[in-house]
Amino acid sequence: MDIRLSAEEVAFRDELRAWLGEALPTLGNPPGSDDWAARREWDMGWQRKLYDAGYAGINWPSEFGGRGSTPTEHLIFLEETTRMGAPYVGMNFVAQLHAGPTLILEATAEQQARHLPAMLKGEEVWCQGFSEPNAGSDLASLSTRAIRDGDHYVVTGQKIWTSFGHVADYCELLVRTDPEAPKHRGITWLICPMDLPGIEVRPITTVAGSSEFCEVFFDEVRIPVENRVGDENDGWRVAMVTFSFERGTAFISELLGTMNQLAEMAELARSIPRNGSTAWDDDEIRREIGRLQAEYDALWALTKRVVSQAQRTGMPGPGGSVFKLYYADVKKRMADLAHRMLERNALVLAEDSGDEQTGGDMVASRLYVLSLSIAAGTSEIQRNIIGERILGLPKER
Amino acid sequence: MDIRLSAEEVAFRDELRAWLGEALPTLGNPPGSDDWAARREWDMGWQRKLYDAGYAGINWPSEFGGRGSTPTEHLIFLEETTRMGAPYVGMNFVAQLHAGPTLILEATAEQQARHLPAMLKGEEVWCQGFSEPNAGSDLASLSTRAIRDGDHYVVTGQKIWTSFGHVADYCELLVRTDPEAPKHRGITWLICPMDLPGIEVRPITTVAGSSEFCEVFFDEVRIPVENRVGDENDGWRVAMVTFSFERGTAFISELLGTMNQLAEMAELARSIPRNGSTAWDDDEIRREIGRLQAEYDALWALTKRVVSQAQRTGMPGPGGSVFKLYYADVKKRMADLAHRMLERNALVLAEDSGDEQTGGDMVASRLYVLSLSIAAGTSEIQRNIIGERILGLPKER
Amino acid sequence: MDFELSDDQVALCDGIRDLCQGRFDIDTVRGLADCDGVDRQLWGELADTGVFSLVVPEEDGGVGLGWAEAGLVFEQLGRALVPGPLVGTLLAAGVVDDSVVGLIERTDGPALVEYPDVLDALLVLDGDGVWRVDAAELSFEAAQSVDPLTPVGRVAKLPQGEQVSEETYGWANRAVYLSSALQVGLATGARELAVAYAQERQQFGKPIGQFQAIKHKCADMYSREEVARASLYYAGCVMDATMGPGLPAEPGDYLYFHGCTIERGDALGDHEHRELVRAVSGARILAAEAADHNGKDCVQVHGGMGFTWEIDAHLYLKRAWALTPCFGSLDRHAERIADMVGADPLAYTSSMG
Amino acid sequence: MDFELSDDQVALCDGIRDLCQGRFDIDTVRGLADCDGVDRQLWGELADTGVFSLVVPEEDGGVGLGWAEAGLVFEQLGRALVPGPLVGTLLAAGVVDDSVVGLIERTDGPALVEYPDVLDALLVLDGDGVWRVDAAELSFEAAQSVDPLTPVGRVAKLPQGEQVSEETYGWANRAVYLSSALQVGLATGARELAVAYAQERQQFGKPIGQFQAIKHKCADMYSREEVARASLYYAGCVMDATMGPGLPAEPGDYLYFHGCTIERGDALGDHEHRELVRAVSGARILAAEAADHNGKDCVQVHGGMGFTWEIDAHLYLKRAWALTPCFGSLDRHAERIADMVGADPLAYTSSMG
Repeated sequence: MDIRLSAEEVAFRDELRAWLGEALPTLGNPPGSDDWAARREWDMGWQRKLYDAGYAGINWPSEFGGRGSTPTEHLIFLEETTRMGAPYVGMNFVAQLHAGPTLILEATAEQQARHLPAMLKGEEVWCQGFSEPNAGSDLASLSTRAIRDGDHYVVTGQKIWTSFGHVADYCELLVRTDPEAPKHRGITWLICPMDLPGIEVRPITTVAGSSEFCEVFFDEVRIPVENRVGDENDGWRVAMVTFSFERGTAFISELLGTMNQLAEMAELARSIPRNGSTAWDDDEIRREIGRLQAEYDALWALTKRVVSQAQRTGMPGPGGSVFKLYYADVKKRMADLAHRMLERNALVLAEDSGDEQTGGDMVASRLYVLSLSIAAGTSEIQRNIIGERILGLPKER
Repeated sequence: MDIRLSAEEVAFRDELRAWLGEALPTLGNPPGSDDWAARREWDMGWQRKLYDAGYAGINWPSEFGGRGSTPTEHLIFLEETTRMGAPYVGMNFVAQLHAGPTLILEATAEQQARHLPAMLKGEEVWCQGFSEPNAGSDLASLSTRAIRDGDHYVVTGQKIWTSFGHVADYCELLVRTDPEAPKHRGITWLICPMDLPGIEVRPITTVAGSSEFCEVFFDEVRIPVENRVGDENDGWRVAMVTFSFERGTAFISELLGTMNQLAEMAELARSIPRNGSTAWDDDEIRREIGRLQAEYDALWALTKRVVSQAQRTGMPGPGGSVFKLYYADVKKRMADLAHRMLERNALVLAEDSGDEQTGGDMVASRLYVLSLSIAAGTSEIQRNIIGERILGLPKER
Repeated sequence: MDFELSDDQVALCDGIRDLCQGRFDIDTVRGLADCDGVDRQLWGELADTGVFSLVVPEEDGGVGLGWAEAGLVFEQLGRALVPGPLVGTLLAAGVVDDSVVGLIERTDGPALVEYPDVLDALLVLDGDGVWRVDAAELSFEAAQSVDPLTPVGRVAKLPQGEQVSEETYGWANRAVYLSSALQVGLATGARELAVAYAQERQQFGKPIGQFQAIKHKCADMYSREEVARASLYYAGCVMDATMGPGLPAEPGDYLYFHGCTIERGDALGDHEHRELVRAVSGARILAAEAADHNGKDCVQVHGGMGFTWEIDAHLYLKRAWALTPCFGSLDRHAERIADMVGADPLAYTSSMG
Repeated sequence: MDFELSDDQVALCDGIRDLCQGRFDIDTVRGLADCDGVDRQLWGELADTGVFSLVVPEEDGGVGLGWAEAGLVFEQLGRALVPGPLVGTLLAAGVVDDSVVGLIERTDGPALVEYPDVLDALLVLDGDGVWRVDAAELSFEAAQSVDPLTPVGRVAKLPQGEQVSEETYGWANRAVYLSSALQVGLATGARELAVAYAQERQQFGKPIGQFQAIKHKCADMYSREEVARASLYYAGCVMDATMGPGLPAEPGDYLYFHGCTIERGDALGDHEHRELVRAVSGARILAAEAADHNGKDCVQVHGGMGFTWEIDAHLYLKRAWALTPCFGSLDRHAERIADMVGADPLAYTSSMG
């Protein structure tokens, strides 16, 4: 058990730091949240810079153009980029972390050659077509139909929660090819170009007023059979192999960003008037800041444990579901604390300018955190997973 | 909606206050918690005083010797007796609140004449033989067997959580007379004298170290058929009729006693040193005291609503399960607050003398509160009841 | 004692609920965002039914009911998500002639005023009483509100205005009470929406309400709501018993607020004061927390859909958040109650003869 | 970085677990209540396996391991509910010659001393260092402990004793850390007991662990435990990195305690101090809360049986309660961390090169 970095890891970190120190000042200001063309350019531009510097596909094997880093190096990469304020993976998310790894493990050489280099260079935006409105937590009950017609699958149905669907070039799409088979056995994984006729993308407005999620409607969309990855009706397994690329790093940027917010909140507490003094002098507020820091530090330690397990065994430990469940609760407490501190100023959301004095971004964050216990498996589902897979409690029938 | 007492209710209250003012000073000191003979004498003596003053069987119909009071008068009775520190119903609990009402509604005239006057005068201690170790929350799955043999039922099995079983004269006993029938349909309600051969009573030690609960073992105990109340195999219904006597008053003494504890805790907070001042000056502690008071006041208001509904319709409102569920949580928070305030003194339980300065009784209370979410229907069961019976959500299969 | 709704009170609730269902259905309510929260036509209809003149004595042209009834009505308005400066407009009835009236506490710095675009007047509470500021005198800068149906504007400094009352204690307590009533209604609306979804939404081949994780969450929502409601109704009765319908109490003991300390005067005895503070601030805390938690749970029960603008879950939550920072923070109210925790806690409960 | 247990560490854990299962089975542990918590024979066996001399350097006759390993061992002892003044005895090893050693913080008033009947000596921490008080000098009055396996006595005033160390900072942090390790073990033991019961106990025709109400409670228990464990292991690594095995740090910055303020001296840099405080006090809070909540949940999962003395659930909870008020309240630790929340929170995490 050693949390210290090895000499190689220190070298990796220092080299990365040096590069970030040079690269970041050249970026300019990020685009506004509604300017999708500019956002695409920004995200893809950063990916290209990573590619040129040798940091693209950090966790991809080198034979597929990736860097082939260890999980610890991946952790260092995320820590340092977050720490120094580098752009987030953004709309490269699906290509880098889902579709790319899946193609590496399951696609044909032609499919790989067509897409992997483009993904690494920031030339293709991918989106995910897994979720459906009527499936929800029961993902495998998806009903988007694909009927074989010669060299094509003819796809009709609806997907939801497709991030960046309106910007994407390709979709990793799960469709039902055998409605008679048990639900996990009749699914097929397709590469779907988003410019095919019959695809309609409608942005979803979230409770926070943002619109990075979309609904995607498929009306007899003809997808070539050569776009299939894996066998017909074997798509569920194909979709699941992505998880073998998981190494406990999924929430690192999120967590470290949150720790930054907490430090800002502590700063803010020292300046907000309260009870004739400042919020910092309120025992309850100050202690809650301390408790939250303790929990975030612990979650950071848990992350290092999960990453270390991935490094040792190739598979992350069971800490992933624990992390997600626990983090959602703690971050909600932080959002509540912000409201308590802000008192009447909690009426106002941040303007885009980010009025720090009033903490309006913390109010916006209170909306965002509502999604933490829902997205990518609700907290209820996480508890089932922990109860059944880790603790061995019997499944409900 | 009027929370003010009517003229009649005020008259009832004032008369009761006057009587309590005279009666209580004559009582002397209560016996030690392990002196069961003295405790019996104390509890039954108080019951006799109530009887002589016309307050016995406050919610029993007058034709059965009760006072026939309204639910509001019952509430006033509990409020005033708690407020003035009168003895709790103690080991008269089952006779007054369960067995007595059941006999009133379901027993034969002979059975009633035999027991009801004795119950009112404090001459019979009753205990309850419903729960079983293997039934738990699934009460109706009880398996204590009764086999008919001429004029007797021969009873074999085990009961648990029988309060005062080692002191009681009679037991209201549920037995299974038809093991083939659906579980609610094969149960019979018997009056079981506790001195019959084959009955063994073993006290259970609770986590708090007390022993008012017992296990009762039945080994071919012969109970006369004439002791049956209601029909054979109709005992589940008979047991349930008791609840029609329920008028939302079950937790009144408990709640009002708890409010007294909170006031004591606020007093204590003003004297406990903390951070160079007192615990009262700790924002978090003082506010939590305020919040707890708000919740207890609200639960007291809820009680008055439930009692008023009982007064109007003869049936208490759905607030009973809500009360129990909510109260268990709030009282646990109060126990946690006590530990927080006491800091290192939380290591010590109260001696019998009750060392108020160290708040040791609050530590003991922290153990007791563990039972609040378990006894008489766990919080999980209460949530099922609220979800299914009140909100109409579908039952689990 | 009869702490159940009277037949008249039940009829009143039903009437307001019908009115809301007929005139303030959810599409209409959502549409009010386009007119800054208040449509004068609809607002007039509300006024015509007597919603705002409820506690004005009949001889002065009001409905002549009590604070208990005002709470019941506001509970229904909250449940239907009706927006607008409801609290200020009710309290202003019979005091000023304006139709759409905001209410705010005076603080040293800039003020956030709700519904700034639609007000006729703003009443300002401070330690010296209540002051009417004409809407024309208000210059504000729009700010982005947490609740799309509670627009807010930032006023650099509130004008002094013209004094319309010399007491604040009663006003402040009533404002707290009415806000609490709206929040109990929000908690109810959110619970109803969640339960309906839990009954209908299927996952893993059964309605999600069959899973204990969802069923028990709904049970907790109901429990919070019922406890908060009891607390609210109790506060209404105490207000009627101590202040009387329509009668502003004389200046009274302190109510901790953000900006000012409000003194209690002589008309209210120690005992009534204690009772009122515990009841009103208690209702405030429980109602605000029930609305917040039920709003969050309603989102969670809806899963991903709960995170969309299209589903109404967030509207309950955001309204709860918009109402909570009004008339004293929950922490202040908790401190206020703590100061009333006395040597004989039951004296408080046993005197309502 | 390799934040997984090494093979040696796994073997150490297994060894201690086997020892506990063999010599400290639950019946034996319960029986120790009859000898005031410590049986000299069994205590000697623990000592012989090196449990107390773990961090004493090999050249001084110890095992020569680090604080990380000490935490792992204490976690196993907590999991098995092993009673006795474990923390004091380990920290005393190599400093005094006594076999059964208590540790306490000096306060102004009377002191509550754990295991007063069985101590050879009591070490007392104060702002000036650590002092050895011979058991013969201790006169105490027995008090009824919340934990049947942690007897306590009330000492009117602690004797001054003989100084054995001039620094307190390191001692205090290590005591906090070792107590946290015991509590992580308690959280684990309670969770294991609850899960085993949930798998076996049938209600309504199925194992109760099949109901989400129970299953999800168990999942929450596991989550708390895992997060607390990560925090503990992290603290162990930070202790080894900043203090080194067996090396008391020089006097250091303040650790808020009940009675005294402990100063930090020069040997530890700002950065190490910050790191140590956050890691140790963080582990303290998370471990104490995990042990408390898991103890309560373990009782609840057992239903009525959980409320009986016979079932072991309460023993985990009571031990958790007995350990929590030692070496600073959780509130103090939270305040201590708050003071370390800095402008660049990641500087803390990114420097362990």
